[in-house]
Amino acid sequence: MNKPQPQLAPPPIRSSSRWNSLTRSPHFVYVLIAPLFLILLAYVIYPFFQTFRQSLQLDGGFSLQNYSRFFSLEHTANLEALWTSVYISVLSVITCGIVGVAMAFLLERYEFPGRKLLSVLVLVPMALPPLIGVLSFEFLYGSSGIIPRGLQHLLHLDKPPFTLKGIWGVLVVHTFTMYTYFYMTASSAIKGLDPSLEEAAANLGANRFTIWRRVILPMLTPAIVAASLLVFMISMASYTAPLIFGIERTMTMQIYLSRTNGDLDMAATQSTLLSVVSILFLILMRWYQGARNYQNMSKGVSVHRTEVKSKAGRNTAMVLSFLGVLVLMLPILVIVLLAFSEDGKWTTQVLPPSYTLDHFKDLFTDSKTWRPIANSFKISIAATIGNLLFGVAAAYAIVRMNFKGKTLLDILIMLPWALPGTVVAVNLITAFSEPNAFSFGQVLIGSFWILPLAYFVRHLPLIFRSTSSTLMQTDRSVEEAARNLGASWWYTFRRVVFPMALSGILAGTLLALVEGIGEFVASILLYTNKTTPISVEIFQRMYAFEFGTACAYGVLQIVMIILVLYVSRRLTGGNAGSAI
Amino acid sequence: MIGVTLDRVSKTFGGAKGVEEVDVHINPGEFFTFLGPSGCGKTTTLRMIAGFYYPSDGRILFGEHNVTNMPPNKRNTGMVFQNYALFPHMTVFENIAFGLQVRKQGKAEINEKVTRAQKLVHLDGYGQRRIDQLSGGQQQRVALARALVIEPNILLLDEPLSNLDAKLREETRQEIKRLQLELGITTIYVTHDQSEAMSMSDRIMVMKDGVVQQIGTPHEIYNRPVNRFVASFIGESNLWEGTVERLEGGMVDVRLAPDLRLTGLAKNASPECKLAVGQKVTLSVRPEAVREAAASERGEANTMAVKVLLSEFTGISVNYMAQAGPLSVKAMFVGQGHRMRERDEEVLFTVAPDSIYFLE
Amino acid sequence: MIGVTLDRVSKTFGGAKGVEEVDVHINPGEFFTFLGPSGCGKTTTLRMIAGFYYPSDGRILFGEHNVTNMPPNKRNTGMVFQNYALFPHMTVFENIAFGLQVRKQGKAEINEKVTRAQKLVHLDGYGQRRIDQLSGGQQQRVALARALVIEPNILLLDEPLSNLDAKLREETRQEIKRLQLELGITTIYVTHDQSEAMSMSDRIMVMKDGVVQQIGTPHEIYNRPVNRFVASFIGESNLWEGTVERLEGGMVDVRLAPDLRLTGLAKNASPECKLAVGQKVTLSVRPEAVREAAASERGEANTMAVKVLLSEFTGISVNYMAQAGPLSVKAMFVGQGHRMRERDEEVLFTVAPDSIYFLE
Amino acid sequence: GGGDKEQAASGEAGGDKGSQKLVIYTARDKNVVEQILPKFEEQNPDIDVEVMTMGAQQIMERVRGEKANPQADFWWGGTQSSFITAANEGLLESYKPSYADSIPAEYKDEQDRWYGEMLLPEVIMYNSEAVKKEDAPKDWDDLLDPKWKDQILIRGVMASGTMRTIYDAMIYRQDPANPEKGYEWLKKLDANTKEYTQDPTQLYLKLARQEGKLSLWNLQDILIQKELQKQPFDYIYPTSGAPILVDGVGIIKGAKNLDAAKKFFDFIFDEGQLKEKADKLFQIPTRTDIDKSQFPDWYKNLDTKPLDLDWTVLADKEKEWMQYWDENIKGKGGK
Ligand SMILES: Nc1ncnc2c1ncn2[C@@H]1O[C@H](COP(=O)(O)OP(=O)(O)OP(=O)(O)O)[C@@H](O)[C@H]1O
Ligand SMILES: Nc1ncnc2c1ncn2[C@@H]1O[C@H](COP(=O)(O)OP(=O)(O)OP(=O)(O)O)[C@@H](O)[C@H]1O
Ligand SMILES: [Mg+2]
Ligand SMILES: [Mg+2]
Repeated sequence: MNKPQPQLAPPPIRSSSRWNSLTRSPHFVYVLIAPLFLILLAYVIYPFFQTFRQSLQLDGGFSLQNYSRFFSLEHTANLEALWTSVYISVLSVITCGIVGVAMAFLLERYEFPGRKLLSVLVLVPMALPPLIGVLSFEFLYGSSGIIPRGLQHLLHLDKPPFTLKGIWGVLVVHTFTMYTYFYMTASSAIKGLDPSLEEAAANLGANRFTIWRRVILPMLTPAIVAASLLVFMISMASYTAPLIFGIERTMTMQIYLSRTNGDLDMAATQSTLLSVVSILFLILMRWYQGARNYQNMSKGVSVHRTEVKSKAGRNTAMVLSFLGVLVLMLPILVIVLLAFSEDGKWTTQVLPPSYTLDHFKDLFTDSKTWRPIANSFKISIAATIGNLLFGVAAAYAIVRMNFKGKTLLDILIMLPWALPGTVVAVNLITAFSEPNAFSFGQVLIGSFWILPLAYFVRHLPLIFRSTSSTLMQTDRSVEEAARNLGASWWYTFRRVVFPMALSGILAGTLLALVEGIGEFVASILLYTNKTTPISVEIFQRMYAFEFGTACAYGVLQIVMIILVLYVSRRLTGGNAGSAI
Repeated sequence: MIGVTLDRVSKTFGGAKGVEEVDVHINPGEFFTFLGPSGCGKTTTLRMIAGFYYPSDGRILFGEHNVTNMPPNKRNTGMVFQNYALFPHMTVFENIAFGLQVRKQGKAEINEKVTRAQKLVHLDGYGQRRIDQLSGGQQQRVALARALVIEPNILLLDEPLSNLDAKLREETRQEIKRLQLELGITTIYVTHDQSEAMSMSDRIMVMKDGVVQQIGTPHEIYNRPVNRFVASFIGESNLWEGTVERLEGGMVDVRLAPDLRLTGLAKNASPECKLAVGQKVTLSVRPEAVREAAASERGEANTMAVKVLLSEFTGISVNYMAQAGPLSVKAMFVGQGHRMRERDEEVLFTVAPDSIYFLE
Repeated sequence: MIGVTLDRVSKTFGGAKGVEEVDVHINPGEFFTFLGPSGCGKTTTLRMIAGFYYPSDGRILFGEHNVTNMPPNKRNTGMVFQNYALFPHMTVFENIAFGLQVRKQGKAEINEKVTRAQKLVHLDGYGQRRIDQLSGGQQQRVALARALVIEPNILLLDEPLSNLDAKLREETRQEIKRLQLELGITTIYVTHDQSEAMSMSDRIMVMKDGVVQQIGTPHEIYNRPVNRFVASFIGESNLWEGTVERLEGGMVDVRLAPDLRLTGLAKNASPECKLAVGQKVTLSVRPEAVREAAASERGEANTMAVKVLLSEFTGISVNYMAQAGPLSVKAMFVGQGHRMRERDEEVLFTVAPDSIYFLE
Repeated sequence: GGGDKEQAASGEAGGDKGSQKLVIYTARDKNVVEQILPKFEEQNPDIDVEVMTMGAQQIMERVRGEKANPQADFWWGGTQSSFITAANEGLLESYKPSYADSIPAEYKDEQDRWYGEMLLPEVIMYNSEAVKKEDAPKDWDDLLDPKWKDQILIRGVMASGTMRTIYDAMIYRQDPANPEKGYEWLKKLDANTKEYTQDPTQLYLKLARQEGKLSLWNLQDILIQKELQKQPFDYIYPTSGAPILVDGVGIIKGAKNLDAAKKFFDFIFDEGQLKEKADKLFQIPTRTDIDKSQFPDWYKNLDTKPLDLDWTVLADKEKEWMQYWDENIKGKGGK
């Protein structure tokens, strides 16, 4: 296709064939995006349609009665739950946003010794194993937790000075476990930000604060919107954290109750409304984001970032990021502590009184220990590869192509994320327990492939979101330049689009991979003995009250994830594809 | 060699109009320039030729072939973008080599061609620099080298020299011209520099607000503009309004003010201008056509006494803004022979009849 | 009004040098221009003044005040960036209003000022446009308006007009000049357009490879360049080497070729050039100082017969590249009076003694 | 798939022997499974057993989802109410074992779709390090004593079938016809409750760490914690009697290995097994035809006095009562 042309020959124009006239039609784009919709049809619409249909069905007929039951003012539990879920989610978005963006800023904007290490460690809370992870907050901040008890002893108080309870508890847990969405997307956006914009603002007299408020934050909008959507929806679907801190009136709890009571119609209605709220939030965010342009518009490539930085600022950044990372790592450290302490011995003391290596001995002498770890990695990698292909393609389509139905595409991608994991898993079980076209005539249930599929569906938005926010930032004329130089679409994608969006793609990939390694809610409903993932293994050890061993297992998981993070950082040279 | 035809091409952006009914045939191997004020639609037109915008209306042909919907990478055009559009994640070398790599040329060949291109834009030794370590002008030169090195059929240059100094611009201009002649590349050039356009182009298209005003050789455009806009846009021009008083023997007398009458040649009239006694016409006189008259010439035909309002030395010339009764007169004197006048001095100016041009 | 002093300022980037020992005092209210080839360090110097780079060495003073380490937002400078650096997420209006909002001005006042600034750069009605809906030149104008509207103490303009057409550039130039005079703003201007530099500047600093070559008024720089680089960089110049043959009565005879001798005035020599018989010197002659001689003048002093190599019509002038024995001669003829010659024709050129300048 | 090699390597599938398979979903914990399974496999070497451990609710979800193509054969362990729900949804297969008659009617399904395997008396639990046996509350009503304010920890009620049953029983105990009295009682209990914990693990951890001193919990788990995990827990059997829950088993409808499932069914109700489970796992069997004297001491000394409850009323009212509790009582008792 790209053979060198004799210089004086006419341009290499093939006579038009039917194929050519097809590819040149303005509607050809629909052919290109069709595979995306097909995948969504197979793995989102088809499995989830049942839920929505069920919510509208009553005794075989079509009825809105479930909805009127939901909104009836007699029993306000549902409405209260909805309200609680929404406001917890909004608050979570805010707290996660503050922590995530602040950490991204400290670690991206200042160069100081140890920065590289910290920027790996800051991602580690993402690796918090789901079941023991939440417990570690109790051990830290609960009324018998290390910090309240420590303070009590230190200050000789009768009672612990504070304990983590209620909404605050939920917010703390959400913040600690979800800020990484903000951190990841924001740090890749900060890397890609045109430094000359800050210079321009400074030159016009804006101080640091104003620059942040008026230039940097607005320019991070795509990244912040992406993370907000992820955090909002996952908070809406959050189950354990509210439960632990006694906020039981949440949507997820209502769904759980309806399901235990066998009231499946109501559960479907509640699930539908949960996703409707999430989708409304999505539409709101899309509208907000769509009002402005975030593409770097500068002529040429801006010179390297402003070097004028005060020593004091640098040192403050160093101290702050060190403290920040330490605080964020505390829950992890507690798990490590528990993994080394004897079960049942730690009662009224501030710290565990006796330590042991037994839990690790158990693990390392048990030949089956590594099976779940290998399983989790296998499943997660398989799912992440799928997410990568799909997410990048979808992000490219939404940001760069012109077609109708973008919002629909976006909604469909987000849908599985907006629903509680149980609902997703149950839908998949229902859809794939019998052979059908979308499962290539296989029974997926009970096979290895149902788990990667579930992870794929559940983590659909991760790579998609972070990639599209990075793409939104990069100047599309660079792509045009490549095309102009004769590069085919695929070549352009490989040599230009991909490297320039790499930081966002990588952020999403890591999120998806790590989420996959920790996934529990869907796994427990889909695993088989041959495909037991780490999280289920940990659950079973907890279920057998081998708490210390469960923690040791958690530590193993964390170590593996740190290795993944470290290796990925090495492979991409730290600041992968900083486009500017 | 291949020609480019824009067949009544229009482009609108939502409501806003970009360009309207551009209809032009660019000959194979021609050096064709788009000229017009900022925002008149030059880039838009160029981008349609490159294939980044679909025309809202009309067709684009390369030779006989309709390329209106052909994807950009099939067009074999080389473009210098107004904003450069360099690949920020590649070095200078990689940027320039990109198009050659796409064409699957051999490593040695690429190396050699890129090195040559780097030399051409005076960037030898910068191959391994990152793009963000270059000055603005250096970036522009990378963009230029990147487009030239692939030796395309059609070269689209969107203000490719705007950030270069005169010396370098001159050299690069000659280089572009040489390549164009040697390889028979059809070149479409966007510039805001009229003199550049004049000296390089085979033909020029003057646009305004998305509408084509005139297409012609530099001589035609300069000496026979079709309307006031072209006259004033291409170089400086004095535009004076007056009434035809006499029309005789190919000579036209026009009264500009009660005590000021100029005589010109009837053949120097734009096609749209009908000369007739009593008719209002516009006279266009280039500042450099205004000469200083000796004191002895006072009162002679086409001579006027003016008062200097502003004088300015530009190096090669002295420019005046002056007042002759109700008329404001721009004049330009080149060379050493002229004593520079100060504000409020009185001078005698004269205009040769054959340097007066009549517009509607 | 405030002056700017660069006190032996240097800047290196890692190994690469940006600028070296720039030592200059810019007077309060002065219009000062940095001129030099692409990559010579103009932007780097400007960025140090704005506060985006720390000098590797030396100090920067505003008035008496050492600002070397002052953060950029405290400096009250207004800068037009070479790459515009517009805020892509804001509209045209918001971009221009930014500096005023930072200065906490009232809403009505901001509205009024921004509207005025928009008008000034001919963007009235574009207030609500997004930046990505503007043409390149329109973007540049927004950048300009944004810097001008805050009426800073010091205006730093990095090629602010490079993407505008001549008409608009002219107007904008006058507007900048007017603002500068009215408000007494100290203006530092970077341009690659020599004639622009000449016509606007109070003084010009010529740089090359990060080193200052000459600082002086446009006249000085043009007519008394200190070295070959300045002579050839500022406008076109013929640079001929020869040997002094005679030095008498303020007149210098220089032999350029066995059959070619030119006579000039001894006072027209650069400070660094010592005239003495037998000394090798370089003669600098501006193309526009070359005149056509009548046939009758053949053989007279300073007259030479040349063969045309290249002729070019630029609108206001006809330019020649010609050959006189071993010398290549550039000449420029302005105005109607000249008949354009073709390649290989022979012409007689002459150079007035007082337009010959001697360089080392 | 990537799983095939594994199968062969681990030798778990062993399909080539032509042997049977048996897939069990269980909510029993690992100790129980590891206790019983090897024995079953010893007896039935040709049956290849695969056990998947998960929560009762998760079993329910799985079985429901897989209805069209069941993956499991046997459901081992779950509350009476979840078995009733599952049976009503048509998820369970009828199977009448030979000893069916020795199990009282209230501990089994009339259509034989599930059978109670063991009984779980719900009793008062306390931290034996923090509270002396003689100080501990003796009966349900003692829990309302203000001296226990903020000393009671309760496993999250709504999410736990066990807890819901206890709470329903408390209402029923006051007056099944007029729940208001029961609500009053629960309100007072709520006033003394410090916290509702998310899951059993939390409950044990917090109780061990003396965040609270009392709880309500089932006898078997208390004993397991006390004896096997050496936790400082003990129990009081309320004098007025305890609600006794049934933990059941069932065969899944459409089970692919029906024979093996039936074998397993019979196996766990085997007399020897029941004794051993009582011995090692503190289980109280539902079968009434076994001589009590062969059982361990803890069981011999236990007087499993049930509260007098009508389970149909309970099942009927549960949703209404619990919803009321959730909306109007929970967390509001202190005010
Ligand atoms: N970050 C950097 N790292 C290394 N070299 C740099 C860097 N920035 C600029 N330079 C080099 O410093 C020199 C001066 O650059 P500067 O931008 O000041 O040039 P300039 O005079 O503004 O040129 P132009 O007219 O092309 O804009 C150039 O050769 C450039 O390549
Ligand atoms: N995406 C867009 N949406 C709306 N209007 C646009 C868009 N792009 C360009 N325009 C408008 O179309 C007109 C033509 O733009 P174009 O870029 O072709 O101008 P130009 O001739 O290249 O000007 P310049 O010399 O300033 O680069 C301008 O008025 C511009 O504002
Ligand atoms: Mg343009
Ligand atoms: Mg520059």
